[in-house]
Amino acid sequence: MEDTGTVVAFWIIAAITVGAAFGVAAVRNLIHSVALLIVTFAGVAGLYITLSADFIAVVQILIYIGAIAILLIFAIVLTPRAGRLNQEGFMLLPALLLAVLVAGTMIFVAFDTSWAISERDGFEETATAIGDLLLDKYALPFEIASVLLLSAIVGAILLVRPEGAEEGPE
Amino acid sequence: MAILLSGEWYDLRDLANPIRELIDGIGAPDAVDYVLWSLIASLVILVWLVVSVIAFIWIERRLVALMQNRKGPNRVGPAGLLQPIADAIKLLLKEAITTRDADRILFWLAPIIVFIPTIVVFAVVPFGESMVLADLNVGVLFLIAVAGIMTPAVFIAGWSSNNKYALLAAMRTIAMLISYELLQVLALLAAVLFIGSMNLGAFVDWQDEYNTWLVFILPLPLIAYIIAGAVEINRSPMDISEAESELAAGYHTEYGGIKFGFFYQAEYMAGFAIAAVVTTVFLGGWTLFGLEEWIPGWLIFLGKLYAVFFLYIWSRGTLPRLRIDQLMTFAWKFMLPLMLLNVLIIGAEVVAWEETGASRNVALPAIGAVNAVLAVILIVGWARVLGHGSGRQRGYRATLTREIGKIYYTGAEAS
Amino acid sequence: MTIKSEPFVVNVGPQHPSTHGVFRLRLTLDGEQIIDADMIMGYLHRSMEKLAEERTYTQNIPFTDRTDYLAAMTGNLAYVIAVEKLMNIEVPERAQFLRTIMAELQRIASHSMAIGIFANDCGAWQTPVMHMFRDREKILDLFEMACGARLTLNYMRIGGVARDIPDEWMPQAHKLLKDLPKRFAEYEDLLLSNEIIVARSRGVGVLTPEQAIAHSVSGPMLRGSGVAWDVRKADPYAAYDKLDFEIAVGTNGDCYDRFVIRLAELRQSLYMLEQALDMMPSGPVHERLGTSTVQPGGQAIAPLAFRPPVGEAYGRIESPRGELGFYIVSDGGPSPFRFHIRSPSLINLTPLKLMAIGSTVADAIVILGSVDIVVGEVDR
Amino acid sequence: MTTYVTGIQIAHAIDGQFPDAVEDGQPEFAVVKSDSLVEVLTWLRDDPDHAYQFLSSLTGVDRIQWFEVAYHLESFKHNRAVTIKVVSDDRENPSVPSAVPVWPGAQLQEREAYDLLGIQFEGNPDLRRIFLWEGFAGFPLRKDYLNMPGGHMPGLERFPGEPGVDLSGRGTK
Repeated sequence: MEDTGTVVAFWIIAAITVGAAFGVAAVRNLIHSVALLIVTFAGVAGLYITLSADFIAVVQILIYIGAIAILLIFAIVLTPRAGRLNQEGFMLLPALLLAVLVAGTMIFVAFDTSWAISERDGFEETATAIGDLLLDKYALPFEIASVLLLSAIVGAILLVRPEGAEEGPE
Repeated sequence: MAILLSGEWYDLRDLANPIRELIDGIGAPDAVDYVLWSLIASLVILVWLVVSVIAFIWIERRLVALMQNRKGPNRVGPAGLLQPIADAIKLLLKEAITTRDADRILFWLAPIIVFIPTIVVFAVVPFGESMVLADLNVGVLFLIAVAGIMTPAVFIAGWSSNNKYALLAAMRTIAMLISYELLQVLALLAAVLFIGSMNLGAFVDWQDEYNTWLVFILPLPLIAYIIAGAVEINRSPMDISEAESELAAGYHTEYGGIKFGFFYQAEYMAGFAIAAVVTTVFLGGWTLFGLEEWIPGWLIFLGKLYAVFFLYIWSRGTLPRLRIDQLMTFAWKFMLPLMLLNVLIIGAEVVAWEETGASRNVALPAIGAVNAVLAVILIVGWARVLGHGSGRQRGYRATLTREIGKIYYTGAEAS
Repeated sequence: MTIKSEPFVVNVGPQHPSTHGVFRLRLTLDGEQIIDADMIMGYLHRSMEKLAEERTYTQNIPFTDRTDYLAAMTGNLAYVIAVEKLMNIEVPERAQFLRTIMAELQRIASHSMAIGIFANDCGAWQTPVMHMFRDREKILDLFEMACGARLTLNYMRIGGVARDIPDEWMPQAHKLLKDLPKRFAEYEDLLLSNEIIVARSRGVGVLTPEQAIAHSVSGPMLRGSGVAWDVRKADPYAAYDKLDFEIAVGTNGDCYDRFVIRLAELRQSLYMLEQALDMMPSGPVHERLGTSTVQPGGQAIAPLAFRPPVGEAYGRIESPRGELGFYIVSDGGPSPFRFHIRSPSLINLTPLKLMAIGSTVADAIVILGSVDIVVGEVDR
Repeated sequence: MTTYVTGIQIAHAIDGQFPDAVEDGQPEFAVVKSDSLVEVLTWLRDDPDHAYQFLSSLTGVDRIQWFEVAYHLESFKHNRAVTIKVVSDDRENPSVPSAVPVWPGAQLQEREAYDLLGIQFEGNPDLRRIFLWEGFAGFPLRKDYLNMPGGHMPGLERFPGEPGVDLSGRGTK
């Protein structure tokens, strides 16, 4: 964070990210919400880049913009009678309260912790390092996560399977 | 910082030196330098892209016309060469209509967003030796991620138009792009597995060093990538998101003037991006078995790129369109298992090569041959398993008869 | 649990690349699946049946060009056959052959278009259409030589044809007939076993023979459902009784069958043309009617007006699209009392809803393409 | 060659099956009473000796004194054709039974006859205008279209929806 360029980039990206995130909650139109969410995701990816975590940044774009945002779009468009507007609900106040609480906790933790600064240089190839760790040290959590995802996929397929659907040649 | 790469007059890279000196001369901080330098390089790429698109609009129209027994544009300028420019001027001068019920902001934004990923891709593509804007370590992943931005952009275009054709096309496009992105990832994953790097420059270096092209070693991923690319750029037989005969103009039905021009350009640029990736990853990039010593690398690269793009023009002039469910079936039931298997096989081959320590002259031809045979077996075999070749895909002629009043209906294949 | 999305209404047309004119298909969709289809037509309604009641029988012939404007010859022919039936006119032999030849040429031209447009509806971007246009252009050249027009021909007359063909016509026709088999072989190579066309059209829009007959469809659609019925064979008019040909029928009743039948009929038409050109007799091309003008050479030309007896007649022929019938009621006056066109394009649309429901939007377009409507004939 | 069965022959045949159903038998056609039309048509379709499965054409005719609907039937089995007619004497609101239950193919043709001639087809499930739009005044193929009783001349009016047209009192003038 010594480089002025990086600092400027960080603040610009952070402002865009936070602003877009606020917009997600504020705008009434659900599709606009998703569009702003995409901006937020992209901003987070930008933050990763300022941290030299290029692999994570790219994966952030790939998964969050390429998949999660699309999933949300599908959910909005395919829901019958949901309308296109973000209805004002009774949850507004509790949600606001919760958000303030979480934000407060995070800020407190961020300022309270004495962050240890690593002496070693950044990784040249973050992808290789992550790959090594995932298949070596964290192999078990990795596998558990994949099994969980697989079961989620199977469950989803089972849920939406039309009744009496049969396997047959196309 | 100015390095003279080669003294040859044709080497474009030398043009960079005076510019760099100029920027250094300003004496601005490094960050400003960096931004300026990137902007100039991006501008060069953008200019090349726009010129290419304009040229290829003419080339495609003439080529398709040739395939269709007509002349194509031949009135504006010599042999109609100025036609795309006339078209561009027409598009610029047209009123940019925003329909009344459209979502104004998103409607304006969508053509711009569609533009971004198609240009950004070229940042990581090496046009020649050390002619790459951003030598990213995760270049391959970057390609896929950036292409993924297309999906929401297309949806935003379709949805904000408030047009039913556009929305239907947008939904189709999203479903298609997601399915075929998977194939893209798996195809590139196979290549990455084999090379052991995600840097696009490393691909070219590897192919240069081993004096081969990846297409000879990994034919199946190349096929998958080209097919998935056709989906991304809406070329037949995968052009269901435009589907001229069904959905008018698909997601950009409501767009006119220069906003339509943006989509039109973006489509070509995306085509060039796909062709650039195919060229870099599978066709040896800017190398040509030693010929790059005499011919500038960027010329070789562009030649290959245009040749790959020609494939898409050709298919557009030739093939009808598949239905969306057929394309989805093709992606999920046919290509996906094949590609997963392919990744497994290639992983095994890499391990086997490392374990046996065979020399490259033995290992590469062997792996190439095995993969080619496997590709054929897998494609034909899996097609058989899925019930192709049972006769339902084959055409037949009408039954001829001289008797009237008889009924020849069998209904054997009505489903 | 199944996920149902909101029903979604899409208007295909009236301005749409695939409705072959100004025809509107109102589809109610569940996702991409069609749950209801409604046809809305009339955008090209010119009230021809009313107009014809104000004009003489001869003056009505140009209207028949403009109903099915892709097959004007057969439109002409059906009308004059109906009027000749009403008046009991015998047509000279040479005129009979000329009519047959023109009708078959027209069938090749029209079917070429239909096949090309069908492939276009399957998504082939204009290429088949442009290829098909080559033959059609040549045929239109022949028409131009014979009657001076290319599209709205106005060639048939009550009692014969407007004029004899010029001397250069025959060599050019022979030349065309020599070229066509190569072309047809090319089309069959390109289209018949094109896997995408097969995948798009086989099993799509199935119509069983019972449904086809009940819904009064005719022409390639009826034959596609496996019913061997062709007016040229069943009730030969003009010179068809002297020609040998076969009826092409399908076995599955789907869009692909309708498409291969059109391809097969190209060959049958060619076979008929070869015979007809060889057998063509010489002689007058127009019967001398009571009010005919007689030219100096003794050749009679069509009268502008005449009064048929009181009565009615229903004359029909096999047009490229199906059974084209004209129902003429005469009150003894110089113009028809009632002039009704049994238009195959309209009636072939009757089972469209039946075929479309349950399929997807893309299929609906293919089905509509396989019906091969001409909106001028649907709306009249 | 198709045998064109004369109206007299078919009138006799129908008379044998349904006495009192035939009104008239002409050389060209037979006229059937409108009450028994559907039965006669169904019988003609299903009887193996006749087997007129195919409704070739359905046409309405304005005969000035009366309206008639002509059915051109065809038998693929015997290669025969015949014309059946039904007459409606009501000048203002002519009405005949619908043939749709017998032949679904009559649907669009009946809609056309209704649209242009104003013949009501009782039992047609979807009798709407087909070429003209809902709200079009009059039935243009009627002989008196330009001179309807009461001095009403719908053919000379402007089209509904055109500028300067008051749609409110349409049809009640």
